[in-house]
Amino acid sequence: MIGGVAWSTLGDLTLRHLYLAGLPLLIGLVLSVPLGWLAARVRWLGPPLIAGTGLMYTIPSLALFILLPLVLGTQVLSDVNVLVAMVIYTVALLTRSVADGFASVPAPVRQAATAMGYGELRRVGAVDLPLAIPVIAAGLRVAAVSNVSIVSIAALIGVSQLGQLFTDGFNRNAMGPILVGIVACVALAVALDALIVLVATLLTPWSRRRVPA
Amino acid sequence: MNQTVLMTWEWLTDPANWQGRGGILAQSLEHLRLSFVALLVAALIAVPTGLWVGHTGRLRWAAVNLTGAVRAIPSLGVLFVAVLLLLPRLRGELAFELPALIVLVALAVPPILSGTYAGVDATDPAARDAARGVGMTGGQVLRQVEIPGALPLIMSGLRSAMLQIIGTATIAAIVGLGGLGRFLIDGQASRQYDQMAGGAIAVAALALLVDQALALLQRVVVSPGLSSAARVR
Amino acid sequence: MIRFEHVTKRYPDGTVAVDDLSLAVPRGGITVLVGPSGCGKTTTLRMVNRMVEPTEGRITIDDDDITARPAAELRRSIGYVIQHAGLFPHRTVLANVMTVPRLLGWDRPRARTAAMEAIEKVGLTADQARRYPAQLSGGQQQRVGVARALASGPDLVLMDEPFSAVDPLVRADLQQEVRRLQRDLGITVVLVTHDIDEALTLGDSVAVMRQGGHLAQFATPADLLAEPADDFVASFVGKDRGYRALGFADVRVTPRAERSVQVGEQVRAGSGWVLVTDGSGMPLGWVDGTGWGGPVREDRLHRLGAVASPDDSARALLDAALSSPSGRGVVVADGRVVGTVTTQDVLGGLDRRHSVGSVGKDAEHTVGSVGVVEESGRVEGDAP
Amino acid sequence: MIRFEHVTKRYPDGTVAVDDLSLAVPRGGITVLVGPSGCGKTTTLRMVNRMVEPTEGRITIDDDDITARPAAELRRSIGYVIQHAGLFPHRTVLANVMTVPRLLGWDRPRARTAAMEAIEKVGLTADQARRYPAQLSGGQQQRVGVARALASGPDLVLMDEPFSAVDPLVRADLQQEVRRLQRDLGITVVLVTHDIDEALTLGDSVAVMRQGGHLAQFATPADLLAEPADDFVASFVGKDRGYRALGFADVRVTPRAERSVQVGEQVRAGSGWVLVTDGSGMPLGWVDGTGWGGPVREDRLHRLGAVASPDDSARALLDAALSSPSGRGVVVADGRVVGTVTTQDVLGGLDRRHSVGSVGKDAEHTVGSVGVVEESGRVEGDAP
Amino acid sequence: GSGDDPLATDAGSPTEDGTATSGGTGEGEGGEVIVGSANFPENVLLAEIYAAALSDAGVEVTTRLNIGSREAYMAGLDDGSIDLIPEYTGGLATYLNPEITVTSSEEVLADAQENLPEGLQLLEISDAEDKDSLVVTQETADELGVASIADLEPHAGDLVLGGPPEFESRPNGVDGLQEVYGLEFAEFRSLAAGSNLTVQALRNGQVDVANIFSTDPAIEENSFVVLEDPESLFAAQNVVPLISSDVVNPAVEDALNAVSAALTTENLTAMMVEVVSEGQDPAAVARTFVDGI
Ligand SMILES: Nc1ncnc2c1ncn2[C@@H]1O[C@H](COP(=O)(O)OP(=O)(O)OP(=O)(O)O)[C@@H](O)[C@H]1O
Ligand SMILES: Nc1ncnc2c1ncn2[C@@H]1O[C@H](COP(=O)(O)OP(=O)(O)OP(=O)(O)O)[C@@H](O)[C@H]1O
Ligand SMILES: [Mg+2]
Ligand SMILES: [Mg+2]
Repeated sequence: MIGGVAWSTLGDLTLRHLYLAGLPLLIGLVLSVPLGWLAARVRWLGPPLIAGTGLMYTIPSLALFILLPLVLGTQVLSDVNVLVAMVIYTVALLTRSVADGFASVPAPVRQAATAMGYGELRRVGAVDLPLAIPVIAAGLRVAAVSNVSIVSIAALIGVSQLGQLFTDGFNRNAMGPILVGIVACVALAVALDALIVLVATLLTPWSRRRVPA
Repeated sequence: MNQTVLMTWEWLTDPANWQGRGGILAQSLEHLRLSFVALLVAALIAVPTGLWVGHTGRLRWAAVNLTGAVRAIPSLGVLFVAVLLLLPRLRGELAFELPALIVLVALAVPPILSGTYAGVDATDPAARDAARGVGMTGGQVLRQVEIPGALPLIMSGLRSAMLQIIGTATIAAIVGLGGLGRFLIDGQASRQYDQMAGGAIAVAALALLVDQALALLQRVVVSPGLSSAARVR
Repeated sequence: MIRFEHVTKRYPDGTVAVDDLSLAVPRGGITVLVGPSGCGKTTTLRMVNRMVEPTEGRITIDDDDITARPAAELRRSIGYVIQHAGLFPHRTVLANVMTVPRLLGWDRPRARTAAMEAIEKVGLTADQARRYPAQLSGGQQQRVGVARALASGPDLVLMDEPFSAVDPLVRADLQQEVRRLQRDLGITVVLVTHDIDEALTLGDSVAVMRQGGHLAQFATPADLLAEPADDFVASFVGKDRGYRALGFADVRVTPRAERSVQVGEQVRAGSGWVLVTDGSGMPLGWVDGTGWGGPVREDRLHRLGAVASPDDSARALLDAALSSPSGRGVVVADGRVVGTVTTQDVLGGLDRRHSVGSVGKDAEHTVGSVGVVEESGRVEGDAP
Repeated sequence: MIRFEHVTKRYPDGTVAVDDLSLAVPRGGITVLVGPSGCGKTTTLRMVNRMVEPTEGRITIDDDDITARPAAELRRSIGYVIQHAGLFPHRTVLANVMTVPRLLGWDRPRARTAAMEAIEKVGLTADQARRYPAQLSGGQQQRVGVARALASGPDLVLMDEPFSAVDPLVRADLQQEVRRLQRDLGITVVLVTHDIDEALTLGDSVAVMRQGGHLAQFATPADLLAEPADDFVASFVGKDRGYRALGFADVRVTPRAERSVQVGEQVRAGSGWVLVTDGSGMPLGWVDGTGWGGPVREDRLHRLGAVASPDDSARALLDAALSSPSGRGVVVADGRVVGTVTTQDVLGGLDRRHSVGSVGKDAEHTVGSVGVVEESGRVEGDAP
Repeated sequence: GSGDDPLATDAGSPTEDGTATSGGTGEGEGGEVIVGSANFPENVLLAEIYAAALSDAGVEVTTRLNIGSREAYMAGLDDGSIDLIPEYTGGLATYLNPEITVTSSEEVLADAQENLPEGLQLLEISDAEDKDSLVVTQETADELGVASIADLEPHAGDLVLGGPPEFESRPNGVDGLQEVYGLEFAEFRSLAAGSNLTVQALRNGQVDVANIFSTDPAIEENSFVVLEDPESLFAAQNVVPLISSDVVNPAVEDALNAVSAALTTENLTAMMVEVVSEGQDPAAVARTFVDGI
């Protein structure tokens, strides 16, 4: 027990939280890459696409959680609602980052690749995307932290995760569970953040040692 | 689903829902009031801190990591902690409003802070060097070069903070405050989807409106020399 | 080899970057496109590998229209080097250089072998091949860029201001390297620069372009200096035109024998400037024996001035004479003094053919040392 | 005016950027600090306005220790121009230039007037004064940087590679502009560059620095070319040293009278190269009358070659002769031909004084045209 | 099914959760029962009790707690998100039939049973009663001299009523108060974060009259005065399992009926003190209770 919360409960809730915040992060990333690429690539499409996806971020999460079943035809208590909502927020945040990431690829490098005989798609995969990783990772970090925070609101609609400790603690006038929940949320966010940093570092070995030997 | 859209449209276009004490207009104003107070308080905390960090380059590491951690704090949890702590200690409206403000300020500080120090950072090093070189004191460099140079990023920090505030201010309704969140919370409790969807749309629209207003403000306060449009010769 | 036929490029915003260009770039050797900023050099170069598509006109390589093949395929057959090298920062040097061979579908070992060869050719080590570009100096990066362009053994290499981002000493090195590679491999190089000195140093033939994408003159460096087609070319070629043209003139001047002393030996007062050498005949400096006499001490030495070798150009010989305190330029072969030349010797050597001014003209047949300049001189083009 | 006394700068990380530097920068004229990248030029310059504080030693301006005044006050009294100008992007050109006057507490109208004057001085218009820096070209921005440094009328202006970011043609313009301003205003300019040509073109005296913050030589450009202090300076000064030294040598050569014809007039075959002028005596070109005769037509004209004026340096006169197809360089005064010179004439003119090689030495007293070089030549310093 | 969900854990652990997407859990899983609860502590406790009892009976159980208001969890029952929830007869009856007029336990039960949607059924009701109530602080009661809801009539215009948001729109909420007692409060303050918020708001004076449950231990703790309901606006509220017919089988029925038989208002109130006032884990309290049946 910690702060009136059983360790096993805390563990379960943390796993649930991770699942609800993390899976959408991955799906969102996969969706944002083509969207961001389009935004960076097609000049006239860029601003409306980024503004449009950004707009989705202004929809209050509580409303999205509750209204999605009407749109999707899912069960009202289904995790899918939360997952889809979080995917939407992830895409809203990440599309701009991905576009910025692609824009950050030095033009000479892109031109050199083209001049070497890469086709467009092949070049995106072999050159543009790897080079955009640092910027995309930065966006992903913000999205991860924000997801962890937003998911806890789903406690208000009975989808259990760490946020449940807030409602539970509050109802019972007990500060313990709420604080445990907050700490667990922050810890989870920090861990996710560190994981992203780690993966990004592993994926970009070239940016590690700059000093000529 | 089609029906929900229709009902939402009807709810939104029904003049009765716009007027009166609990109407969309009144709640929008209340929402704005709370949001602007939060933004102001957050700016008062974050802008000076960010300027200091950016100008001196000190505690940069702390600022970066702290803002990251603060971003991770869940709003709902903070709200409940604040309510539990403050409700018994405060009287009247403030007992509800202060917890909500704490949440919103905590939410708004990181983007404003990082916008501010990144802005100061982004000041052309050559311009900063030249400023010292022509004999400006530290304070003059800050006021005459770094702050004007940082304004675009400070403004975008404020804008992104405001977007988040307006979206999150809806949870103030949980503790009984007004604002557009009322439509969400009350709509949820009574399963009135038209009201909920209408409320959500109103919040998004309000966020956009305020963002546009801030964009306008940005255009006024930021020197035209700094906007990329000026680059066209 | 590459033929531009009435090629025009108009960008979507209406800018005419290249205007009715007709030009035949000879096979072999280095052809340089030079001109002020924005005159359309890059555009011209990039039309060759279809990075830019012409609005009008036709470009052929070895009489094949370049649009006959898919662009990506065409590009794989042409080397391309740009400023800052445009290396892939996320790949090691070796992987960078392996790019084109892999794109051509070569298997890994073969691509690797070819890449390692190219890396050695440009003077980099196997250790450096394992590094990332950021771990190399600017000059080394530029070498990698060259290696990458050469790895698959293309006949034709395009270079867009490849040396303009490196410092002057490194640049001189790289220029020599490119010159050597071009000779050794027998490839054709088309190089863009805005630096007329670079153009004159490197080019077997030089196309001077003018604002608006016009070809102002296409000629050998010697011709450009001796006979600029118009005021624009004359002013672009810059001052000291006459002097620089001497760089393309070789004169047969027989150095006069020069008496020399060694450190410690006596010089008589009134003997004028006396050359001092070491035991092996290597020149050390001059002593001024005009109003002074005595044993030669190190601290009495005046600097040598520039030193020339017997088969240097008139420019180097003249400079040796001009920079020598005695007025006699030291000529050295294999590190030993073979004699001295005066300015009169050098200029007289030139005067024997017509006149100094036409040096460039007469020297024409001795220029373009490698690669037959198929169609140099003024060609069909829009030069006046 | 500025005196460095055993000044050393060691950065916190241990780098010794300037090592025991002693140097006296003369009042008036342009003193150039030149040297390879990282040799400590910028550090040296910035110690003058206390942007960098020396670790050891003392710096005085007009015998006042610079640490006697608050740094900001000192800086307001010294103009400062840097690469890329370092303009304040959020302020109009006018506001940028008004910066120092305002810092000095001048009222707005006075600051404005001073700024507008400075803006005009550097050749910008009132219209451009209203723009933001981003709306100007690189060269114009650099002019604004100069105007900003001049606005409050300082005696001393420091410039750190002010021209290295602009293209060669603009750079030549700006160099002339700075030269003119320095003369007109009688100010002292200390300029940092890594370009030896710029140093030789602009400097009344040149301090060559070497890696590790050592002063290698402090001398006039002519001396640097004629008598480099050591191998480092000799190689840094670069090739064509002898030829370039001619630029600082003035010779009295009397041009020989040259027969000229006008377009339409007859040239007899066998008359050799004949100069063609227009009615007013302005030279148009040469016709080759060696194997041809007949009426001169425009299309028979060969280009003139470089044209010199009677009081040009030996370098210009020699180049005129070298670049002329006839071997006779055209000398023009007030737009009219006054005669021609041959290479022999020019070099002979030099030979009359000692020898060609010592031109620089002899010419010493004729150099440093403006501003009395108080302490030029080799000064107390750490040159070997 | 939940088998694919890596995060679904075995029955028995108190707050674990089922799968996200299981549609109609009963059929696929051979008797797995998802127990839901509304978002107030007593209901959570009851759900835990049901879960513990079912688990003892060998039924596979998962819980989904704090779903929200009745409006919310009824939708969940309807679409199969949950199978079972602790209900209250009166509230359910009023929800199903806003026009209801009867108030006694039996009549209410009968009415509710009659209007139940297809596929849902009520098992045996317990003696434990917990109804909506209006409470005021002792000071307010003394000052205004009120003991029953009807006494509020002259003062309502000056008073702020607080309660969960759904109270505002329910027939036996704000509307009922107006219709039955003619009460027109100055303001209704909608307090969505659970009854504790309402209690705190009442105690602290942000609201003057509060809608809380009669079993709430806070009433005793704070010496709140429960106003009488002479017109029986708030119907009888016996705790009863509301269950999806799909998952009903003898084992389930027996286990839940046993719980209903053991539950009384007294032991429920006592357990609520443990949970709310003493801050004990509802699951643990439920376990102790079920073990004692
Ligand atoms: N994509 C483009 N769209 C519109 N105009 C262009 C484009 N690329 C180049 N230009 C214009 O075409 C002209 C020629 O450009 P190009 O890059 O070929 O010149 P350049 O000689 O290589 O110049 P530089 O020395 O500056 O590299 C310039 O005026 C340039 O502004
Ligand atoms: N702030 C600093 N901290 C540590 N080392 C420095 C600092 N500034 C300069 N240096 C080092 O001091 C040396 C001299 O630097 P300085 O900038 O004066 O050279 P420079 O001659 O102006 O070079 P450049 O031509 O590249 O501008 C260099 O080795 C440089 O790396
Ligand atoms: Mg170019
Ligand atoms: Mg420097």
